[in-house]
Amino acid sequence: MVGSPVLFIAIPLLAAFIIPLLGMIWKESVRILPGLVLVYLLTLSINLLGYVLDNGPIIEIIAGWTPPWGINLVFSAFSGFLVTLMLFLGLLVWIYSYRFKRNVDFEPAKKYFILLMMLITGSVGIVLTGDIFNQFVFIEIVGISAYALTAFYTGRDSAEASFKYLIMGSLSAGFLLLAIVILYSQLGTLNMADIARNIHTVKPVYKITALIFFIVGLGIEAEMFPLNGWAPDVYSQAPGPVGAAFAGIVVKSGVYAIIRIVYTIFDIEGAFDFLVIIGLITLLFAETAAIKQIRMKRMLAYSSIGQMGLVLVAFGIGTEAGVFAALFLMFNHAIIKSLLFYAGSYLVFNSKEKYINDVSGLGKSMPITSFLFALGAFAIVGLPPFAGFWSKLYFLIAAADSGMIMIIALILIVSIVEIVYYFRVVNKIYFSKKEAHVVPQRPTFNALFSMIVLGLIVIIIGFFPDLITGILHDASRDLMDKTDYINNVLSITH
Amino acid sequence: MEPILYKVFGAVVTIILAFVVGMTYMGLSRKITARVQNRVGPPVYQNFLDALKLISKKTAIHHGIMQMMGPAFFMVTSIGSLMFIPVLNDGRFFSNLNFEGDLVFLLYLMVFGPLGMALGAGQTGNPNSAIGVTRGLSQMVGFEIPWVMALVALMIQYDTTSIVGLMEAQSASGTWLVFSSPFAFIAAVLAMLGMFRYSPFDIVGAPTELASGPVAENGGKYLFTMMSSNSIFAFVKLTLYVDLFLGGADNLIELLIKTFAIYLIPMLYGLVSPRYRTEQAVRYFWGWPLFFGFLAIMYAVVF
Amino acid sequence: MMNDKNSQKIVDIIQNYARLHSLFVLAYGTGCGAIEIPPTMTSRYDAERFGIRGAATPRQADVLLITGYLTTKTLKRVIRVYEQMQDPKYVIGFGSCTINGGMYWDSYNTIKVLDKYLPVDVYINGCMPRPEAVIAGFVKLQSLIREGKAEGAKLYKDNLEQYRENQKKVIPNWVMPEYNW
Amino acid sequence: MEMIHLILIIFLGGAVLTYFAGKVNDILRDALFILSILVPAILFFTNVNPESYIDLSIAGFNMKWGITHFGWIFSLIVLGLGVIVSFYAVSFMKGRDKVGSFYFNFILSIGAMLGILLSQDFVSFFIFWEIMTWSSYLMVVYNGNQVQKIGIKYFVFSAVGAYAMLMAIVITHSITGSFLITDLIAVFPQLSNQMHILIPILFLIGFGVKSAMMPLHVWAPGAYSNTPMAYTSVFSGALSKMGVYGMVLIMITLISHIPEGHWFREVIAWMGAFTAVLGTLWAVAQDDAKKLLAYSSVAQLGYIITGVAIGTELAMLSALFLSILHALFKGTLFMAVGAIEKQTGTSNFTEVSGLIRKMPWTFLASLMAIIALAGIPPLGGFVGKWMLYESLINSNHYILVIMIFFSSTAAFLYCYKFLFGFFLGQEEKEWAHVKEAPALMVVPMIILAAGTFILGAYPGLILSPIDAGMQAIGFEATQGHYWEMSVILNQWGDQVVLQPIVYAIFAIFLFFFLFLFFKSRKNTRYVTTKDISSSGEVPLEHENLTFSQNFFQPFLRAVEPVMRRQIDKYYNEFGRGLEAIFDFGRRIYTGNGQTYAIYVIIFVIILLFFKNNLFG
Repeated sequence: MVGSPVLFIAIPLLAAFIIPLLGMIWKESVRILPGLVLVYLLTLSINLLGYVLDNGPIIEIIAGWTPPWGINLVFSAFSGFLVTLMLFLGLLVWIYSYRFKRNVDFEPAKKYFILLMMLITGSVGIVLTGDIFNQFVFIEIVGISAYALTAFYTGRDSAEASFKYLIMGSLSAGFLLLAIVILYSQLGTLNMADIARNIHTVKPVYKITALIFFIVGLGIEAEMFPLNGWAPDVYSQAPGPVGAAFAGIVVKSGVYAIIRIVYTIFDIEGAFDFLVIIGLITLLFAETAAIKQIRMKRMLAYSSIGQMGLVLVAFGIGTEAGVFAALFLMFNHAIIKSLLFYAGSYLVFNSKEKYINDVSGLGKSMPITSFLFALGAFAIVGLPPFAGFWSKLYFLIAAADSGMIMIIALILIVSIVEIVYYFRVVNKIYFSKKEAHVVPQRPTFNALFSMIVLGLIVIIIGFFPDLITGILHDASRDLMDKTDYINNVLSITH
Repeated sequence: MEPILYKVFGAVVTIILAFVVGMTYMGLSRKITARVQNRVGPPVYQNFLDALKLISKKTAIHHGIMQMMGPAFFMVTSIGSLMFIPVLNDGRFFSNLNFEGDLVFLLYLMVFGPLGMALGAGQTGNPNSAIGVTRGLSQMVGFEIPWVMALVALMIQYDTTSIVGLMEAQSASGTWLVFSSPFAFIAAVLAMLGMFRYSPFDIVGAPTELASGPVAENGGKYLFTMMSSNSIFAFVKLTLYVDLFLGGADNLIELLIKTFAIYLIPMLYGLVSPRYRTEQAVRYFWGWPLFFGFLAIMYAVVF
Repeated sequence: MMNDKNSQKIVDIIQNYARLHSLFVLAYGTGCGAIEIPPTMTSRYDAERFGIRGAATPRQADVLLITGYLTTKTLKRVIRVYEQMQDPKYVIGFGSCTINGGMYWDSYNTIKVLDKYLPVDVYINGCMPRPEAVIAGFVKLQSLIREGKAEGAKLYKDNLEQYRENQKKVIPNWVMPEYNW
Repeated sequence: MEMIHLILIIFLGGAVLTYFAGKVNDILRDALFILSILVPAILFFTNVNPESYIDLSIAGFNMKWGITHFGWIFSLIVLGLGVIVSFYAVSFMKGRDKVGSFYFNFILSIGAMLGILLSQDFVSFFIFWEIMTWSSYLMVVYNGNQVQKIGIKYFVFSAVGAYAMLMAIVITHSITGSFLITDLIAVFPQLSNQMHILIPILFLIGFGVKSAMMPLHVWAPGAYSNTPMAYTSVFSGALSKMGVYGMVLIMITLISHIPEGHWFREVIAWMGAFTAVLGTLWAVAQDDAKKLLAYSSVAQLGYIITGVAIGTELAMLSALFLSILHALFKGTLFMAVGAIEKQTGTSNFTEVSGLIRKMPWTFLASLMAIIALAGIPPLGGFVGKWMLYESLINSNHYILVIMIFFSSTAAFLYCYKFLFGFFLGQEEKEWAHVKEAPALMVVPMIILAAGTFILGAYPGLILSPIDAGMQAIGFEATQGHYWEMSVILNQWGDQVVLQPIVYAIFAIFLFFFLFLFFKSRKNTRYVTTKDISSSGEVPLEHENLTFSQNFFQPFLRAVEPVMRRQIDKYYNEFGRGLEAIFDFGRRIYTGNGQTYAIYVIIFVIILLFFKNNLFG
């Protein structure tokens, strides 16, 4: 065993505190340190993942109390995969925002990287922890750092967006706490595995109420309709990389939490159908709203909401194929949406209102960025031979196998809407006349690098999906059998 | 080798016959028109004189190669379609080049003529020609439909698309198709009115309005070619009608009588009619003729 | 064989026979005389007996019928039409005006003597000449053709310069393609 | 390394290389472009033999690649047309911008089409289908700003079709558990009735869009007329045939379990006929050559669809024959328009006229293609039409015969309009400078046109492979079997029978042409088109006497009641309705924090209220 899951939480948290201290000594270290941390964690998580795939999940106990009393971290194929994905995206975010502009002064950079570290800490923690209260804490960490990051560009709009986010976040916290309280009052334990073992003893009334509170609380993080009002403003106001981080990291952790709750902890069949329904509604409203947007980032935000809805539907299918498709969708969404955010935020970099029209005719002046954006657009609407196609295909097959033909039809219709608004942008980029007042902003080298990496992944996965499918299969299998999870956690002693 | 020569010889004779008969009919029509208008009218052989005069014109002009191709195309149509039509029922002598006539083939071959002439007319660059051409083609689209419906009705009724087959069917049943499928005959005859371009459907070459339309730029040899192929074409159409509806002809006399009987219909109808505008003509063909065509098909399907 | 005299003569006889019996008249009413053409053609006098019929365009016509006076303006068109006609072609001067100006003898804008501008084969005098006269004129033309004397076109070709000279005298702005026969 | 892999890789790599070679050197780029289409074509026809398959597995999907005898016919169209047009394209694109992307998409779409033909399973079929779609989409929007709407329209329609197909595919997979086409065909008879209808309809939508079937055709005119002509000839010639291919492959093999004259076939056949009629009428109404040809393509595809839908041996034979022929002559015509546009700068009949003496070879090619299009014997078009009629009459579709015949007669109108508008009529002064197109553009046209002629004289050349292909998908041998109704067709396969007719016709034509040519040759003068009998007037240089404004006005007046209704309008209405709905969706996000908070509360209340219905 190469390392312990604790490090995933400990190190970035530590880094977050060290950054300002080091900043006093050597300013540049503020930028470099997070990178080192993320690289280390990424390698570590990859190693652990390899280990886990061979021989079972790793259960780490904190402070010596064995479950169900103590807090424990679970690094299984499922959570491990998500952690690796998050860390990878975090690394890209770091590379991208190493120098977001030619010259950023010291103070904002410091704040930025501290918050970023905390964000990653919280998200990873949400995924890894096996204790719901602990999870609640991590969600709070994420929330706080996210509010701050949203308001990073200290301006009226960003403050407003951040405030909205704050309101919603605190609502979600309240509901989560309620849910946890209910469960604790019924079962007297906070350990997920323990709860899962005894959940059948709880009276349905409490059970369902708790579930509802959980769903509402986490749904706000996971951009579930109608709880996702904060998302568009936040995405459009936060800096580009932060938007990517939200789409790739925070939302993923929220979805993970919901899935963990629904799949592992509770034993309510109706929850799955509920996921399908709510996912569809989210998808519909998000896409229909996206097609009417005139601002770049808002459009991307709505589209990412829609993708999340799709993921929820996929999870709601409830079969292993469904979970597999859902994970694949999450992976693709993380990669492609980050790519779109990166490229898009450079396309509208210098336009004040961030209108879509301002990207007109930039294909000439910034060819690589435009190409990458087009690539992302093609991939996310699921055109072969790009990554997005496979996940969509798997999803449809999974849905068809469980006989949801109408739902398939609905989703396909919606994805036509998606095609329309993405292709509008691509057309504008390549085939429209350039707006006079827009000055193209050449991306910095590191930003370009991270974008190109993402683009390569999109293409490579498109041609060789086998690279990713194996691990996805393991992860989905791992999520599916909850008894195994329970036994693993509860059987642990030291 | 002998049969080929025999066939070719037969073909040549057929062409000559068609030419002579067609010319004579044209002359007769002029004569009859004159008599109806209480005139003496030109001699019956007048058209031959005209043809001879036209061909013995000393000089000629051309606007380009297509002007020469156009009349040739028209001639191909006339003679080619003549080749596919059995002139006499069991005619050993007037055997033609083809093996058995096929109606669909004939339909297409027959509409090629106007297109060829249209190309020829287009090359001359005379706007009147082009206008006349558009009118002619539009009218053609008009009358082709009832004509085809009639033929389809026949095809259905006798389950063959070959003229010879139809003729055999008539000789077998002993009754002419006029009587056994009257609606088809009506539709076909109404279509024929348009096919012969006599009034009321002669707006194509309205002499004073369009200066004789498509042929405006063609004199001398061109006019001769068109005239003769026109007369051959007239013979072809008449023979086709006779073959289809009047049970063909066993000998020349019968052929002449029957063809002339058919020929009288458009001619006399033309004598007493004013002129239609193009869209009126097209609408006319898509009125009653179409109705009769449908009737014919119904009839054919039922019986 | 073509240069064999007798056969050539025979051919000519046949062709002339055809020509004289089918005269396509260009229905081009230049003057008041045009009013006399319809009665000539229609039932009463029925010129079609003689194979005379109207032709719509000069390309098809054999006979150019100058019906009455010619203003200088019209002359230009008439010349154009005549040059577009194809050999053999004939011109019939119709009415006194074509002979000597007739009642327009002192008009400033009608040409007096048609023969100076176009080679006239047959004159029909009278103002107006009645249809019988017209038909008589045609018969005269036919007899000329039969004898092979109706050589107007040849005349025109041979001394084109002189004709052109006369024409250009009365037609100031001369824009016309060359007559290249 | 399998040969098929190699071919597809050459296509892909060639596309990319050509694109980047454009940055280096133009000659190199052109050479690469031609090679990366020519080489795979040669490899394909030499080394790939039908009915030999290779299996591969990607992402847990078992795929099967290989060409059937039936697909081979279409590969003939795709690669043959692709190669010939590629030469044309090099000369056509000379001196334009975005040549690199043009070549890229060109190669890619050709490769994708071949891939479609090669793929024997639905996954790879769909993948190649989508690649073909978006590469052609990039061609449609090649001309940039003003065609965005058209491009979006095209892509949306294609996407609707593609997703319908995808839905059918996944449903099939959920039933059969496999993606192989053969498996579907094998399993199909045992399916439930509702599947019997649902799956074919979904596939029909998918393929109907590409083959511009009646309600789904609205994208076609705009798309065809706005792509660069060099590609349009492939677009209309080959790419639309992919729809036909799919239709034949899926529909007929599926429906062959449904008896002939089943309502489903009838519906498709009628759709095809209506497509033909309306397409023709609209083509007559056009004043722009590209639009005219686009509509005429729609109409021609209508014939083919009808033939496919009738589905008797003869009908299929005629449909396939027509597909190949349509590829030939429509390719020629689009190329001719391209040439004219390149030389004169416009493709509008009302502007350009009298080019026959300037561009004689283009005229010759167009003339032959037009004669083939109009279906006049002895050129190829007639053979296909003839067989179509025979099959329609055989299978008692009498009204369809009338409709098809009507549209093919009305086709004469636009055929003539095409020839007259460009080549005939007055020779205007402003076009005096026009020269014949470069040889690299003319030769391909002539080759294709000659192809139509050869197919007319020797249809057996192509009919026998088609026959083999049809036997491969389970039809009886058609050689001379079905044609006793028309005796000339008896020994259709061999060339001896048709020849006398062809020869006779040409002998007659030649005789009279020479007669007119040499009769009194000395005294036959050439006169310009200004020297016409216009009542004695002498038209001056600047006076334009060409008759080209509202050319077929009387005819259009006659058919006006039909033309008044356009399907586009309904689609637009539908679109506007959707927009309204979307707007409502947008309004939900008021951007107001309190509202969002209220949403949350309401949501919770609703959930708590309905909890038993939702989770109980």
